[in-house]
Amino acid sequence: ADLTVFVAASMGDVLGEAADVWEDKTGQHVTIAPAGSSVLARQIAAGAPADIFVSASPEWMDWLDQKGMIAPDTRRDLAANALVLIGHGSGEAGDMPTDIAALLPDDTRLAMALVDAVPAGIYGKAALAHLGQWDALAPRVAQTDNVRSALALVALGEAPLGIVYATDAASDDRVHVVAQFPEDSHPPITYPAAITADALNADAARAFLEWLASAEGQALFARYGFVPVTE
Amino acid sequence: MTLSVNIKRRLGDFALDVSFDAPDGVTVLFGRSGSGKTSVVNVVAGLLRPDEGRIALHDRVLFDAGAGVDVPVHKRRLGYVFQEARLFPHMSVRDNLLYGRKASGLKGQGDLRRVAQMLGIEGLLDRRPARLSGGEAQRVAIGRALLSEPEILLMDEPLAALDAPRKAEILPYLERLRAESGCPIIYVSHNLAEVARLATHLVVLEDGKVLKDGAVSDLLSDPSMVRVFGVRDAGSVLTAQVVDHADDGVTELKVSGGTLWLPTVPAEVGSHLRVRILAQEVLIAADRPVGLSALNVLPVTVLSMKRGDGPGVIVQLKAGDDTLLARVTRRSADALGLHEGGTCFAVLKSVAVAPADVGGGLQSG
Amino acid sequence: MTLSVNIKRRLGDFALDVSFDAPDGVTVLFGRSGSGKTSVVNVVAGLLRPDEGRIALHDRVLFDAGAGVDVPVHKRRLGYVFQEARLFPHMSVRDNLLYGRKASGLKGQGDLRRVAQMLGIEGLLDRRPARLSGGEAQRVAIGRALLSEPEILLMDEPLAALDAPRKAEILPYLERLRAESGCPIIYVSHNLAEVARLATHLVVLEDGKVLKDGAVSDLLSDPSMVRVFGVRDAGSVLTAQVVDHADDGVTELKVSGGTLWLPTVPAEVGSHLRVRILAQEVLIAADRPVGLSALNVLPVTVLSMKRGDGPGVIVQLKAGDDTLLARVTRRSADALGLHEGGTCFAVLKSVAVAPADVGGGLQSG
Amino acid sequence: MDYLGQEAWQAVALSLKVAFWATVLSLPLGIVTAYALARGRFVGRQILNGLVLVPLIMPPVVTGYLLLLTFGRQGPVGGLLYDWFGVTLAFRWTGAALAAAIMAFPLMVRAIRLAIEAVDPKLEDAAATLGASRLRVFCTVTLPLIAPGIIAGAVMAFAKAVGEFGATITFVSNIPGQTQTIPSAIYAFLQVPGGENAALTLVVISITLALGAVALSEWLARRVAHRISGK
Amino acid sequence: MDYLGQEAWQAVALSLKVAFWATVLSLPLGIVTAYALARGRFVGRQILNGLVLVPLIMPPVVTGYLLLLTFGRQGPVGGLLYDWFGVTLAFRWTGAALAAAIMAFPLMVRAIRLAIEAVDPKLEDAAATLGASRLRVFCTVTLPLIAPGIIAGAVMAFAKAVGEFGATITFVSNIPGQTQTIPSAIYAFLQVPGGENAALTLVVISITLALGAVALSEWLARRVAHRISGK
Ligand SMILES: Nc1ncnc2c1ncn2[C@@H]1O[C@H](COP(=O)(O)OP(=O)(O)OP(=O)(O)O)[C@@H](O)[C@H]1O
Ligand SMILES: Nc1ncnc2c1ncn2[C@@H]1O[C@H](COP(=O)(O)OP(=O)(O)OP(=O)(O)O)[C@@H](O)[C@H]1O
Ligand code: MOO
Ligand SMILES: [Mg+2]
Ligand SMILES: [Mg+2]
Repeated sequence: ADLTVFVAASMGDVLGEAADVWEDKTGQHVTIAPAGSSVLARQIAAGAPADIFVSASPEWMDWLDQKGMIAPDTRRDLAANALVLIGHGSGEAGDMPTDIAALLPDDTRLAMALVDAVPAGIYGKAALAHLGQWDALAPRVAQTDNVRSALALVALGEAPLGIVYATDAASDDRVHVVAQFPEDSHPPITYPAAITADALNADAARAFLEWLASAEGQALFARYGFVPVTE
Repeated sequence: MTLSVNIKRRLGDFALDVSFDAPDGVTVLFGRSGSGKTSVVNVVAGLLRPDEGRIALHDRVLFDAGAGVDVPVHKRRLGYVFQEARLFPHMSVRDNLLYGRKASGLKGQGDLRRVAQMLGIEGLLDRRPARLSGGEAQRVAIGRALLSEPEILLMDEPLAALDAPRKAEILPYLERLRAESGCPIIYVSHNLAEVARLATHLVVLEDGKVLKDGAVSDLLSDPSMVRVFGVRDAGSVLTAQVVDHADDGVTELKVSGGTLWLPTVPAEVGSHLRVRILAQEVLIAADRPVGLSALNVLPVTVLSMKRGDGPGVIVQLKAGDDTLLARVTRRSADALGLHEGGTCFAVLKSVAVAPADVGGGLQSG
Repeated sequence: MTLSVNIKRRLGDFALDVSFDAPDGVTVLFGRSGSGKTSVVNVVAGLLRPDEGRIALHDRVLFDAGAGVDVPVHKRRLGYVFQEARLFPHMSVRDNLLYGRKASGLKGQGDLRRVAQMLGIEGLLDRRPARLSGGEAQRVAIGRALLSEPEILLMDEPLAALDAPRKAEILPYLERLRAESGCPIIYVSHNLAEVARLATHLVVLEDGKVLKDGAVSDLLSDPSMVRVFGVRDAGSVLTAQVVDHADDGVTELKVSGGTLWLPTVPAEVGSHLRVRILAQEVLIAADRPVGLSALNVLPVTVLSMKRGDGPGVIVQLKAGDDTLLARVTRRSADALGLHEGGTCFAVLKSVAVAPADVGGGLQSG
Repeated sequence: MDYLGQEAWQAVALSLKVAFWATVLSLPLGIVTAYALARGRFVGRQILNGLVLVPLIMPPVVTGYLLLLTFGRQGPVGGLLYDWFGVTLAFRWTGAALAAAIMAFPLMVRAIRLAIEAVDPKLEDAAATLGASRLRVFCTVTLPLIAPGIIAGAVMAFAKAVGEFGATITFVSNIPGQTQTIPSAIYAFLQVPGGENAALTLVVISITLALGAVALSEWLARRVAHRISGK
Repeated sequence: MDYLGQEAWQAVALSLKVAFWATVLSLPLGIVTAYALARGRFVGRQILNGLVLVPLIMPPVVTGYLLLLTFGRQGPVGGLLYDWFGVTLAFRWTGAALAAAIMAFPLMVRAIRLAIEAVDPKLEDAAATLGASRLRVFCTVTLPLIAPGIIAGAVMAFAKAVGEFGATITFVSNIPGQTQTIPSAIYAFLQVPGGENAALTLVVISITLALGAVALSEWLARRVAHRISGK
């Protein structure tokens, strides 16, 4: 039978290509259903016909795990990402500014995903706090419902600066990376995947996950800008 | 079948409090604008709920506040010609006409063709109401009510918007209906020619109350009602029998007080008719006149004389068993030496009893 | 100020093609239901656009297809009483009445009190239209049009829904209006008593065309028009002058053919009046009659005799300069030996010229 | 438009199907509700009135969650539906239709209600005097007279159903070929780098579709109005 | 409800402000548009008709994005507004009101249009014969007669404005106290595990608010209808 993969929207395209490759390889059809991690998690809790869940943050995977909706011992990180400060237009990457607020002209804002709700925002807030800049920047943040909207604000020039994933920054040439946040400034940005407890096709799911974690799979993630994970 | 109405209802400052019986045939509601005619009709139809009282058609109770009976409008089996046409704008004239038949589960088109012809709307059957003239719409509304074959027919000034020739075409149909259907017809009208011709029973409303009700012939020849009907329209209604149709186009009629000659009346010899004689069309002569273009002279006795507001005198005359009203000036009354109990002659031009006033035979009342 | 109408317009199968002049005073549009009366009025109002033609009020062109002139409705300065009341449901009666004044920038309430009183709606001023009776609504609509002080007044069967006493109260007001305003009034009516009383000019429509138009007195005494007006309503209109008010409540009037005595007429000595004499209220006598309750006898000459459909004969009589119509049976005509050119006497009951038929003085026509 | 790919075209077809059935199936209930609100005199009328508006007031995502909680396989209604009839709504196109119908319901009801309130009760009275029962009066007089309002309501509902996103993706997820409607597909394209063009194309397609429906309905409404006025 | 915190209450106050102004300010344009669509005979009527419906059809996020492109500081209109009047919409509550107004516009226009179409032109003709210009006829006859439709349209718009989320957050982001409306707050709560209770409380509050508005409007509408019918 077909495999259905519920995947965090930001990973939709990588997994879309992976599914095509996998089908060519094995004849196994894989359906990719992208949406927000919170939505997907709740749907799986409500009995959604997903075989695999790929989350954009560990929290929702934990949440499902606590509910017993994850097949034991199937959870693994598929990829990692880096967090970057971006600016409108072109420019050179450099060191992380020590006073980002000073780089924001009056009456302009720093675009981020929701800082208490959406993973990219949560990581960004943690990183800024780690750098001791959060208090100064908090009143200057424009929060968006997802990280792509934050990217759009910077791309359009509505916000001069923003915080997004490295994968996002690479995708839009209207923005440039100002600096990458140090890896230790925020919790590791990983994309955990697992087979659901109700998976109809657990064996095929397991094989697909294995392949995604293999060198071939990881090379694909790398091509989309993700950081491969090595276990 | 008699319709008994006995109800009360408040409408703002206006209080309706009426009680009357409408026997078979046509009961006319008469009264000034705002006297409550439409309200009474709406109460009978079930569109206006009385505060108290009872309405019954023979033994079928339509409304009884005490017993908690209130038959819904669509089960009252009535036909209602509203004061405004109220046609269904989205249906053709034909569908408007047949609506009641379909709604009451009647088969076929009934009298559609005959009714349409009588109303002069055969050519309009496929038209929408928005494209009708005022009078055409009103005629369709009449047809719509007639074709539903109701047990009570309610007509609120149905002919007010129509011209005289059209009225003259519709009235005989209504007369036939009255004669054939045996259903009570409640008919609102300001037009005394219509009243005299159609009504068997008359209910005069004033300010929400019944001022007087009774048989048309009694009320119209009641001198005290002249105030209500107006001097110009006061008159009496007599029952006459057709005796003969003469060659020169004159019909001989017998009334209790003598013989009348009228321009040919389309009725069989032996049949009974109603004729209306307006007070102002009656002349009084001391002696039987000669050399006058009036064929009808009846010997009469003066019953009473009543002075009106103006210079006129309403003279009530007895002609056989019937009562005639005549209106003359005081000057004439004096010149002729009229006095109660005196005898004289009532002169009426034969043509003064116009065809439009010759109604079908009286069934009752 | 004369209103000239000369237009064509198609409405489905119906073709309107009329041309007439309406002088100062009242021009009545007369015709059967569906003959195009409302359409003509709508064209004058600007609510129905003619396909071709021209409409002008004196030198003010309202519409001219050729010149591309089409004055918008609200600039035509007219008052229109519609066949249905069309009151504004969200305004009180008072606001309805004053709407036209506000819209045309007129100051104050104008004749509000007088008009409301005349129409018997003083007590309804704070009511909403939904709570009015049919006749009450129509009266408010009349008031609304009158109070806007229009330059042309269009009235489509304004009195059809009203009772006779109410009509009798409104008609004198309209007469005064006609006398005072000097604006053309276009008046649709089926009621010949109204026509005779109000109209100076008459336009008879048949199937969208003008069958005949002219002065009322000419048309009503034209034997060939009896077919149109109906036998019962045919008659002539005479101009009379008040000579004296006698003590016993009789007014003496001079007409060209002699003297008439009428129940007191509320008009000053010396003023001119219009009186209507129905054909069927005229008796013909070979010799001057005696001992009869009819005060009015005029010596006349027979102008023409016209047989109708029935057994009646329409006799056209010359009384002085005026023409009278009389309707007698063939039998009577023969008995009296009537022939063209012969002389005889026209007898009319004084009361036959009813108060409702006595109109204000003629201005013109 | 090859770059749209098969999945996008599936989304277009699915959106049409979903919007059509959402509109058609909710119409009878919409008419009944509108009639009850316009003419009914029952306790709870105000409550019903408010209830109908709720989907308009709540963020669509919340509506979607409530649907998931109620009609999901684990939900009270969804469970019964499955046990008794074997019907599943969650994660099916039928569920998408349900979500769209609920979101569109307030619009439909209000349009129809306004039309009903504009019908002159005197005409209904006239029909009753001719022997027509309340139901017959409704079917033969009220219904034809409110046809323009029904058409207007249906168009609003259809347009809304084509555009509905939040409730749909939350209730039935975003499974290509099964529950991925045009808006979900647009969302998926917008979440991944470089998807803007495809998203834009889909936006244009959905506007075209809905405008087609609007034009059709206007034409229908004109014909109906024409028939009613007889002009 | 202490756990809601000050920010949530700010969101409630802001939502009311945004919905109120969105409704009030768009009403005149809504009436004019509805009148043009109902009675106008101009080329482009069909196009205007479709245009008005567009916000209903497009996913809200797309509408928000287009607003950003147009009314952002860098956008053609937004730039002019800023240069000429010093007005900024992006990241301001005024922008939220604009987004809400645009999303609610189709509902408002349709309700008012239906009401206008139900007005008997014969009454307008009657007013014209009494000397009233077209504008005066509209103000004194049409407008009072469509008052119930206007109220209905305003309520729909208000309810929609209270619930609008996608376009708002995309256009003006989520800045607590400035642009964070109730739906944004609800969304944020729903994104994190365990946020359901807070979200639910806000849902209840927003429904209560909107139903209050509905009740008020129904009462108003009844009074108006009462005045019109004079019953
Ligand atoms: N829109 C239309 N399409 C087709 N025929 C029409 C239209 N409007 C009116 N008519 C027809 O035109 C004729 C004249 O109508 P009009 O309303 O002017 O008559 P009327 O003389 O006022 O009649 P009534 O006394 O009955 O009011 C009628 O036969 C009517 O059926
Ligand atoms: N809803 C209402 N509230 C207050 N008064 C009302 C209401 N409906 C009718 N009336 C009043 O009741 C009286 C009777 O009205 P009705 O319509 O029965 O009169 P009518 O005799 O039919 O008059 P017309 O000949 O003018 O049609 C009128 O004075 C009218 O103003
Ligand atoms: O990829 Mo996410 O869960 O939409 O941030
Ligand atoms: Mg009445
Ligand atoms: Mg007419």
